[in-house]
Amino acid sequence: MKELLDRIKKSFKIVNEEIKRENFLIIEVEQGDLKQILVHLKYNENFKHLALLSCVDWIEDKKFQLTYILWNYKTKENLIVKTYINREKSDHFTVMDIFPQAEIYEREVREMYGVNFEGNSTQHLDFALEDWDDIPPMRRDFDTLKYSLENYGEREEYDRTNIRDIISEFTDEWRKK
Amino acid sequence: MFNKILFALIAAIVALAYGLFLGGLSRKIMARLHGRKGPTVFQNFIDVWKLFRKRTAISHGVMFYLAPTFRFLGGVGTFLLVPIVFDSPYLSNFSFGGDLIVLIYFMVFGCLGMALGASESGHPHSAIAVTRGLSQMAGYELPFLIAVIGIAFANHTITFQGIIQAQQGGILHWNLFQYPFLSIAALISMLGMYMSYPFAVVMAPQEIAVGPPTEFSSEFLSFMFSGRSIFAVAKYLVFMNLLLGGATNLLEAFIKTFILFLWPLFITGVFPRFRLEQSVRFFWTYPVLIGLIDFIGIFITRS
Amino acid sequence: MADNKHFLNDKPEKLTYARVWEKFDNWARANSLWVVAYGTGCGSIEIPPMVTSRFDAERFGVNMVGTPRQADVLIISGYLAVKTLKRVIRVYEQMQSPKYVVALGACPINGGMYFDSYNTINLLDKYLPVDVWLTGCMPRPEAILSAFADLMKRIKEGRADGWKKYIDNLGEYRKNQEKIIKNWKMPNYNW
Amino acid sequence: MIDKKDKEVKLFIGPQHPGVTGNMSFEVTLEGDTFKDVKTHVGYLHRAFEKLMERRLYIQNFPIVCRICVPEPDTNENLYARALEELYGLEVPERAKWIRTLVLELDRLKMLMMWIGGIAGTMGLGTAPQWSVFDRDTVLDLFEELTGARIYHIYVMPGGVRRDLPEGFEERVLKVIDNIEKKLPDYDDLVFENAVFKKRTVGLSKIKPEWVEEIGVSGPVARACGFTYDIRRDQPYEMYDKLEFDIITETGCDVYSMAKVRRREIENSIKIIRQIIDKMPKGEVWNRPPNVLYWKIPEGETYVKAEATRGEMGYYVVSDGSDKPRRIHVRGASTPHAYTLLERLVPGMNISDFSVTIVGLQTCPPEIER
Repeated sequence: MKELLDRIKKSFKIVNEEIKRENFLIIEVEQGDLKQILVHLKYNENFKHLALLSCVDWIEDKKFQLTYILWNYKTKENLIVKTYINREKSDHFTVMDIFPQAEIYEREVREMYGVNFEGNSTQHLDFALEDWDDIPPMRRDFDTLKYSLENYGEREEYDRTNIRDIISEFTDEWRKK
Repeated sequence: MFNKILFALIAAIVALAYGLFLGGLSRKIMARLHGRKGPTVFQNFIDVWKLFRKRTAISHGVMFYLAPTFRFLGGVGTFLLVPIVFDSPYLSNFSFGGDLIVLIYFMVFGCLGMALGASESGHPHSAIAVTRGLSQMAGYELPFLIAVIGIAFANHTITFQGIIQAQQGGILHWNLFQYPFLSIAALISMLGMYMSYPFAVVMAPQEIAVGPPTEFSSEFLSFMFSGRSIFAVAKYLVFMNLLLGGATNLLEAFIKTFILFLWPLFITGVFPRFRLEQSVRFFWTYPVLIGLIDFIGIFITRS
Repeated sequence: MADNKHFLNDKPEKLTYARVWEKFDNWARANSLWVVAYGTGCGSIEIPPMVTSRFDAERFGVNMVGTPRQADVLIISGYLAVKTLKRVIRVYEQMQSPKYVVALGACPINGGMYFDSYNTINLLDKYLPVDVWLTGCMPRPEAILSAFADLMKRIKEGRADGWKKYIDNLGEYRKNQEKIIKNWKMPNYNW
Repeated sequence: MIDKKDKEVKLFIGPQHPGVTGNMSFEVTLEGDTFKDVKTHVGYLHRAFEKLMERRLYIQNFPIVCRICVPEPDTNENLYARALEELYGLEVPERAKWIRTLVLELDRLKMLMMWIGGIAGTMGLGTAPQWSVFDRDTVLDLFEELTGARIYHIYVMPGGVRRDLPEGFEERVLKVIDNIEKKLPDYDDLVFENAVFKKRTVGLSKIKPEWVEEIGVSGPVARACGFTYDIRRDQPYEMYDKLEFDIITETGCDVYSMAKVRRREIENSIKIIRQIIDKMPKGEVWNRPPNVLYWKIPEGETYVKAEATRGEMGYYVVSDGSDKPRRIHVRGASTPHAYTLLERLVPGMNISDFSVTIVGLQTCPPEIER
């Protein structure tokens, strides 16, 4: 893992890195360098398999974290390449031309977070939702309980206190014992 | 003549009950093959009655209504042409000179009506299933025709009476043993007629929802069921008269039709479904070639 | 008539005739329930064991059919996503009366563990009339069979009339359905 | 609706269709009865799991993760537990690891038994599902005895498993798998060696071997193309590095090879289960975490994966130091199969072969959309 990190460091600027296991490396790069690094990793280091493209919403510091999880069939190594993009005007580029199956993951991220992937022509199609007219649901500032109660309602004569409260008072007497 | 009509109608009603019973019995037998208890043998009666009493709120035009009627009439008409018991005054139905030719036309009557109505319903699955059904019919009609024409030519008659007449006197006079290759061809095409696996390409639930009657509900479906049941019994009778030497009394007719009913069941439980072109190709090769052996033999000997 | 109160709206002279007829029809309906093969949720994982050789549902006349036109029973197996609810309503309206709805699991009753999900409905009976509720996640195949037995009992007693309710309060149901299903594009099935 | 200009029919296969695996739909363009293209539509089972998991405690998510793939829940529980252990640095006792491996293999076994019924049922061979679902039920009975539930057994816990094996459980496991192994020749005769089955599936929906790396195909579908990629060997996760098992590959690249791979996977997992029961040591089964209701997990992120029956199942867990997960993203094993691979396979396919193909690819909607 170490020599792979050194090899990448030779040619690219790594913001910070972390070696989780002996075959699992996490590197963070700038958004600008991401595409070159992915191309380099696929064709030179043959990380051919994009297992997952994920997105994390860091609402406190107004950022989206995009995570590309790669896998190397030959050397059996996992590699996570992550980058941070702006949350307000979340513009990103597609990697469909490098990894064809990224089309679906990008469609999902677009639907769930509203990240715009330049160059992905099919990202506007529905993935899981249909006729969604609210803010993208996976953003942290979308309150799903409120939405559910407004639209789908709940039974009358049925007060649903917060599950956390029920459990906490249950555990209080549990810890008394 | 009045008695004849009366008995024919009674026979048709008995045939309906008998066909429904056989259907339930086949469900039971298949369930036992699956290792289940299975429904009662009278399940089909309950289904037909329930469907008959359901509401109908669908209409796709006139042909849509005609389809179950055609199916039913095709079944009843085919049944009325075939003699049940050989030269009994009542139970030989309306078999007349040249009824064999009429029968060959009548047996496709129901399928064609079904095709018309199913296409009228406008469901894409129905349309695909109709094309499948007609191609499948073209598939199994060829060996069946070879068998029928060969037997008719061999016996120098085109009436059921004559064919049964020629088979009287001992089990070895049956066409099944006289012309075994023709009989094999006929029996293989019978598998296609009864849509037993692997030839069940028309009603393929996993491919095209339930085939032609996708849009047909309540009464339409119950009419189709009963028409199909009568048609099944009629076809058993046809094969009985063609191959098993007819029947001289009612009990014999029941026994022979029951034996013929068991034949597709032996196949249907253990095969997946062919693709359409595979099934048609099968019908146009093996049974046709097998049948032609006897066919040519008959021509050489008899002419 | 002593038991006249059972048949409130029937005239006495038509009583016995209508009663026998109705009873016979209900008996036939109860003994041949055709289920439309539509697994709408998790619960459909227990349908294959139910219809296959261990818990053999066909011995009660319960049978799976591939098209809603010929079906009597619609099994709502678990939660309903909104996208599925639209299809379920279409399937239900294509079924021919009399038709019955069996709801499996706790999710159709009050949302179950998805009470706060933005994509699953909480109360099924706002959108469809339900004849038999069945709790548990998963309901075991025996439980589903018991639900069918309950449904048969109700049908024989003539109490499984959810479809009548749906036809009578169609406007109200429509209102609820259109509230959550945006751009409602559906054919009007003739009743 | 039929377009007069060119005789094409737009047809929705599913969601209500007997031949579709689960609750998904395919928007196909038919010409006659051959496909021109297909668009996959999922979302009928979308329960917003990843959103709900961000609102719940770590321990409250166990009932959720096991519902992500309905036919095969234990892989999800195992992955989630392993992710939490890695982030928190929790040690798992060795016997617990063995028990987890046993549970995973039993899970794979029952899924494969159900798959036999699926592939045979799509071709109308109604007898095989009836038998194989029964055999699957015998495995479910073992699960019921072990965990108390048939389908969703929340048995794997962070730091081990919930409880030890019951008395004499191993013998019953051996009895069940012996019974299944005894019946395998029947399945061979009925399904895998059946002449019509071969005629239908040999050469059907050929996958180009270079697509495997390009698209990210994994699991039996990849191994049916002669591609030796098995996470149990490439990244051994529970006790798989101490077990003897072979990577099953076929070279046909078609549905029949997929069927053969899964057929041999059954023997493989039976072999593995036997070894596990031989080698399993005694000992502690649960290294309990602190009070799970106030259980905070330090900041960090990880990606764990396992070999599910359909391929590579992966969990990407991000923690921000609070007692609720920041983000959990599930990599559905059959996502590339249902979208990219299917769109490449379908053109020119007959409508009869479509359901056979999607069952052969084993698309599982709930894990695609969560």
